[in-house]
Amino acid sequence: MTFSLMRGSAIAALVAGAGSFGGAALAQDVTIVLPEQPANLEPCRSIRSDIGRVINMNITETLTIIQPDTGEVTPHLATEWEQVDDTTWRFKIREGVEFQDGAPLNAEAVVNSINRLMNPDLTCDSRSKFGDVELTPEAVDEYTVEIKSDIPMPIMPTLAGTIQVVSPNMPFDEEVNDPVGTGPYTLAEADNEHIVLQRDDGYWGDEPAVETATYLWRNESAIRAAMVETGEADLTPTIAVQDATNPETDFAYLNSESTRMRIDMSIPPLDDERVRRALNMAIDWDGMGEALFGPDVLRATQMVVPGVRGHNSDIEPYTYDPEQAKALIEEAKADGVPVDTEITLIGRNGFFPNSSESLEAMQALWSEIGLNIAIEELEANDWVRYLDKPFPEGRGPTLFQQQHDNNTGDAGFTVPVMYHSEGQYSTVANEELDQIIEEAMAATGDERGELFQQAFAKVYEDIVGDVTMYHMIGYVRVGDRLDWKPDLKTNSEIRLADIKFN
Amino acid sequence: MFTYVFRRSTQSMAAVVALLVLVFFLARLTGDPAYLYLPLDSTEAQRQAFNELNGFDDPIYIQFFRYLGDLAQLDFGTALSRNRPAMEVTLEAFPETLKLATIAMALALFAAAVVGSLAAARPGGVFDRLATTISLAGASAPDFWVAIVAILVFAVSLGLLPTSGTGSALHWIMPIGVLMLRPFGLLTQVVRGSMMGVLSQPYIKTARAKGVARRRIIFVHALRNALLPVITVAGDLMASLVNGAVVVETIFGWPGIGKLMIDAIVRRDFALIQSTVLVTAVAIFVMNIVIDLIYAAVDPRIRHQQT
Amino acid sequence: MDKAEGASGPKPKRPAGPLRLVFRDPLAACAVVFLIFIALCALVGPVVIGDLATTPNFRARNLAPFDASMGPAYFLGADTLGRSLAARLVVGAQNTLGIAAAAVMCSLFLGGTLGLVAGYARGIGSTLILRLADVIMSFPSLLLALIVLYSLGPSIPNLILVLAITRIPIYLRTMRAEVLEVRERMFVGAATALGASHARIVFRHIAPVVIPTMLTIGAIDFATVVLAESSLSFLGLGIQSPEFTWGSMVATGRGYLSTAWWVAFWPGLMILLTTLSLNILSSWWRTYADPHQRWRLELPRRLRRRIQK
Amino acid sequence: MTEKNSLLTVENLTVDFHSAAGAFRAVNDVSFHVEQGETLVILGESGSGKSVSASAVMGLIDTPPGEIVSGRVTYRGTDVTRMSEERRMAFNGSKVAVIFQDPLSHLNPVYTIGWQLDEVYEVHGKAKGAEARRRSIEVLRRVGIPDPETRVDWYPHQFSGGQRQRIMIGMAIALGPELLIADEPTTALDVSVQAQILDLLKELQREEGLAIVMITHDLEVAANMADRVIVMNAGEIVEQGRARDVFAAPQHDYTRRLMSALPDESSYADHGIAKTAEPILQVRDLSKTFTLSPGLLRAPKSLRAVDSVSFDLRAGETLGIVGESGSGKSTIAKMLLRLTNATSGEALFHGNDIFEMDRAALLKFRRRVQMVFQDPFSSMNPRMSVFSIISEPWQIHPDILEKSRWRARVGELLEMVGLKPEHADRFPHQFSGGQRQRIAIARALACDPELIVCDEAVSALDVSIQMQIIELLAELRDRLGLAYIFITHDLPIVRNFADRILVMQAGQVVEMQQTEAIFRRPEQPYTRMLIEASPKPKWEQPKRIPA
Repeated sequence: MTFSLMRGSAIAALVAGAGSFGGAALAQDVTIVLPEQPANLEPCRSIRSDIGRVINMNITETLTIIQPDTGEVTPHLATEWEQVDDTTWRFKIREGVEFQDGAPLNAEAVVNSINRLMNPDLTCDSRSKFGDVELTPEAVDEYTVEIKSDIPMPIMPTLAGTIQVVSPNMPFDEEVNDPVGTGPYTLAEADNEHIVLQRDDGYWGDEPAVETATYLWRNESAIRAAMVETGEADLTPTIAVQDATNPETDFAYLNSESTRMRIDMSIPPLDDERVRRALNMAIDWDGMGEALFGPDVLRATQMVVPGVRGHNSDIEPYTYDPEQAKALIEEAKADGVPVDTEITLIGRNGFFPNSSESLEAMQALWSEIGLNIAIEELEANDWVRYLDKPFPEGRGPTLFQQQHDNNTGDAGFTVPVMYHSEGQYSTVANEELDQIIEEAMAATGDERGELFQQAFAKVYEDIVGDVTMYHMIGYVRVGDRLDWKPDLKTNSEIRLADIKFN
Repeated sequence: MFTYVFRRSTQSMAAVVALLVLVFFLARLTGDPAYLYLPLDSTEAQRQAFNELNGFDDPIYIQFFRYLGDLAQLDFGTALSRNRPAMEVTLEAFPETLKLATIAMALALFAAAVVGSLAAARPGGVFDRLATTISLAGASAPDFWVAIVAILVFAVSLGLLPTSGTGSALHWIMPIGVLMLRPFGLLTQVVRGSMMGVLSQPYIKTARAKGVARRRIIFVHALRNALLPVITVAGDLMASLVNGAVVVETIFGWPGIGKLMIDAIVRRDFALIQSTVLVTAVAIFVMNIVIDLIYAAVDPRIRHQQT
Repeated sequence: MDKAEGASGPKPKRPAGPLRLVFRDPLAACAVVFLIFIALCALVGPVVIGDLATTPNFRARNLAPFDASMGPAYFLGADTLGRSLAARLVVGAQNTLGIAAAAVMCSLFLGGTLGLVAGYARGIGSTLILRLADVIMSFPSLLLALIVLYSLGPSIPNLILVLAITRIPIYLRTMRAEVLEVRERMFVGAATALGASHARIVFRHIAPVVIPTMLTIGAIDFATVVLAESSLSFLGLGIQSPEFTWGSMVATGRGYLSTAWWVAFWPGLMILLTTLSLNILSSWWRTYADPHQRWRLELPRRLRRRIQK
Repeated sequence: MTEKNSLLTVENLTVDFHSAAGAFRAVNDVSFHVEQGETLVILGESGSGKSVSASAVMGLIDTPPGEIVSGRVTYRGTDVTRMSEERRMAFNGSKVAVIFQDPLSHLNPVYTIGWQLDEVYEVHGKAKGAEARRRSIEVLRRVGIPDPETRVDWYPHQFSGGQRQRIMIGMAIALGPELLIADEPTTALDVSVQAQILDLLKELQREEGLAIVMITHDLEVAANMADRVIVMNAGEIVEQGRARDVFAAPQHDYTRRLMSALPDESSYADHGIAKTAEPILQVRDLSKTFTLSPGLLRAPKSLRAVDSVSFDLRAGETLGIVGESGSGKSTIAKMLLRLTNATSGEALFHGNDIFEMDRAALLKFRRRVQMVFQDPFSSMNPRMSVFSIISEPWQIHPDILEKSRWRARVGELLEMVGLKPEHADRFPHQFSGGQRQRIAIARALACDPELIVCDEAVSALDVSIQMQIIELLAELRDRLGLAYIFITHDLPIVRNFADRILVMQAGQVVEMQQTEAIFRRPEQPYTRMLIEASPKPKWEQPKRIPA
């Protein structure tokens, strides 16, 4: 039908270039420039940001939506839900919705989507959100699905926000590059240069303003910024802080990433609490943050951003006090703590903008309080060896740079894995803390939030298990044609439906 | 002629196979791909499942024999990161690089031949000084630096050219310009040096004694002789362009094989690494043979060689 | 007896040595002076101002050049962490030049030796070595860099290893070609006729003749290696923090080209000037080494002009 | 001295070459004139400035950088040194043409000779395309290239040396110039070919009324061609006049010295070698077949370079091996020294087959047999001092001499070959050609050999120096009792030196006789041709009896 016509015009727009090259783009078209080429377009991998930014909520949608500002879960393809028992949740599916290929959205389709996600023959990234939990979905009736899990899943509605519901006609045992969902846009074309999404007229919800969206990708932030500036693109979801120079077009947003230096608490001198405290106090957090990550960066005291359930806004950050820090080190030294041992900062090359600079700055500042600091920047796969348990044998005392993204709205995706003695990334082993975490994981609602808050406070104030750095800020550049603002989820999805024209 | 090409091809085939073996084993020294394919918070069981599914848990020699078996059936494997056959992805990207590299090389060669020859005509003259300094400066600057500055100047400040991407003819200008800087600089020097040598050859004296005008001596008599060493260097540079346009491709968003290869390497997409290496290696070997043939075409002595 | 044999060339008064000649050519003279300056920086710089190059000073963040407010150390401006760019350039010179020099020497030695063997031995060994060169040439240097970075870890010697391996084929092939030519020269035959062993012929007769050519290539290649190292940094596979080179300074500073151009500009300029100087010198050397062209350097400029009309 | 109506007049020409060492006067105040249709020979040895003065006429002085300091060169009254570039280009080739020594390097290797000939017509606007090609073929036929229709599409390297020189001549006469400058046109050629080229030049001169300026170092060639002779030395004219007068009664010392360098035609070597002395070397059926490696576009072929050669050499005897290029004479030398392997046959040195020797035996053998190579410029490692060059045999064979005596012995050897002990610390490039050949001989003598093989050892040297070297070799032979195998293309040169002569052609032995017998009673026509091919003076030519 009009597909080929649309494709034609999309190509024409591309050939002609945008902005000053070949006249203005069609009024309802947008061009989005991404930092990297989406490796593929498989919906069950869409928690990866390269994929998710294109397809999430545009091509495929989810049962629930997690509100970025409050962490509240709201209905989407599911209209309501309830917990039947500890391990069973029941979702009511929206009626009258069709997939883009005409298949009806019903309980069977949702069951199929969940089973496809869990299919061991696929290597779905998004499965990681569920850990090793077994899900057994079942269609109770045409529009009702029951999801059973082998262990209690108090945050099932939140998790449902990560499951992309796909058409039952999509291959079950094979990964695809042409996703079909219920979203407002269909995939018009995809090649090595660009991806084009086309508005789907049969969409069940309100018709969005954008008709076609063309995705391009450029690795260099400066070039993405330049493309929006010259009008070749309308929007880029991420530019470096130094490129965000125009307050008219450039907006900062908390991108849900938090950074820290994980302290290897089992190895001297890092087993000494005074040393760990000194580490936290020796850094000029404000100076470094502004210099490297921009004036909008937030000092972090815990590894989840405000708005996430479990975030504790009462924790007071350590103040920059090099003298006090030095004194603590002296004191530890007097007690026989081997503070002269070389401590290695483990970084990962190209981790996030200015990650190496931050290591270099911290190295300098920590050296000033009398510690012996070295830096080792590793290749991604090498760095991973330090991330997970078991940690490499024979390592010295290390401070491990880590960036953590929790955009699900619940601290349950952060605390156990980072601070429980069994946690995959955890260097903390504290029985009291373990207890709090276990209780929190089984709890729901406010109680769950309070328990996580307790846990964060304990880690930060009593145990001093890490050197939390910042809640990171992303910058977007939005061309003046568009009316669009970024939010916490911009890192993982760009809803075309939210884009309006000026 | 045929036997020659055949002999060279067989030797090159052996080298390609050796290269593939090397790449196969060395690439697998770079750690567990599951960590890079799956999210960092995936569980150990999920990683294991991934490795089992893709055969990465088998002993490496079994993986290798499986790879050889597949190769024999012209199955180059699936590019895991792309969900597509590796060779298909590679062959989509390769022509983009080849086009870019060929045009850049052709222009560089042409410009170098003209500038180098004119510089050699009056060594030490103003034109020579200028040409040498400029061409060498071009060859001496980091290419990504030049590329970004060029974008900032020509696309952003002046608005003359599109920043990046493909499409209209204008999109080609900056990538080609940046890509040809280094070959142009080096080749100009080679042409100049070679030309100076040729211009002091006795047959140039003959041409002058015959009454041939200076310009014709340079561009007709001398240039063809001077081109021989240039072709060798140009061949090596072309190989490095085919293999190494990655910086330009990355910056200008050019969907070429260099960018594909670095992505594959960073993601440990083994099948894709192997197919990109295979394609570029074959291209380089074919080019080497072509260069030998060009040599023979330019120099009859090689055509009739008997030592 | 000395001149009795008639063949009367120009009575050679002692010809000016290369060092004197180089200073007659203003461009080459600048190149030499610059390179000496850089080498001095690399040798003594880190000792003198090493601290300035590594200590962050947030007050001077992205300080523009020629701003006197922070003192003379900051006359070239400062980077994102407020470190003096001038100091970093001086300290970076050591790594930059050290890495390039070491890589060139390694590949010169390895490639040269292999080329010597391939050229002298011929036969199957020679073919194998040549095909090995082909393999190295088509082995993606990025993959090599990644393999080394992953399996051997980030360190300067490993980076040198990567750069050296990728450059081996150049030396190998040139060396082989040279040796093939030199071994046919009569003095090699003369030495064989005296009963000289292979080792003697290779090391005493062939090597000294071909080594100058190799050194010339090495000088040009030095520039290539500096640039290759910088490209690796751009792709994240080069030198790893906290170590830095001019190349990695450009690579990290490139993000600031539109806002704080100086962060990437100065190191880029240093790379450009250094490689340019080397290229100019090697081009000068080619002229010097060519007996047909050397006069261009030897004659006073006034005379040269007159002759060329 | 200058005649008003001369074709070409050179007046007080002075040319400087510039180098770092300062200006070097290559031509000093030289004046001469050329008349229509005559042959003027400029005679001189290398470095005498003879080529430079001719190049000045064509405006071809360039490298090393030369400058006409003063003087005038007028062609039919026009000063050609002050011509504009355009007029110069119109003048060159059409009025005055030139041919050079070594035609291979003077022809552009990457274009066919047809292309290069056509160009002469085209750049002068005389003919184009097919017409130019027709004329090119005509001119090739004129200079005696067989089958010119086909060969016009060949490349220079596909012709023999003589044919190339014919092509050069053809190119030079294509536009019918009035003056032909021939710069050593026959120097690199075999004697038989040399005679043909000279005949061709004379024939053309007769038919076209060409004036020829012939530049040569070869007295016989000069005598053969010249109407008038100019003798140059060190940039100056030392003598000039009618050829016959100059040759018959040279006035200047230098000319006399040159003349005396000609081998004496009346005497023969005779230093009383007992014909019964034990042969030290017996060569039997020595053969060498080269397999030509296939070219890019060709199948492999094989070439029999040496074909069943046998001879004996006695102690203290000098054997001359004479042949033209490609006769296989040098290959014999290389095989005898095991520098290349023989395909078949044997060579017994004191009864031991050289080709069967193991490492140790070979090492011993190489002490007793030494070689002196043709080109003294390339047979010595340019990076070794004279001391290291001469003492190298002692490093290789450590038992010859203990290290403490090396320096003294190097001094002795240098004196023995006519150099000075203090030369030991210099490098080869600091010596002239003749001096270098002396160093090479000193190196050969360093291991007290029994036999020295000289492969074209004097061919690259000026005539006067050739004789000096041969005298040195003869003297050493008498003092040290050496045997020589002396390989040369120049038969007359061994007349006074060799005991026996072996003549080779195309890999085979044509004739082997005592020297006197060869010259007096050559048995083979080829030998006779070699002897008689040496050009005869012009004034004797009518008397010459055709063979």
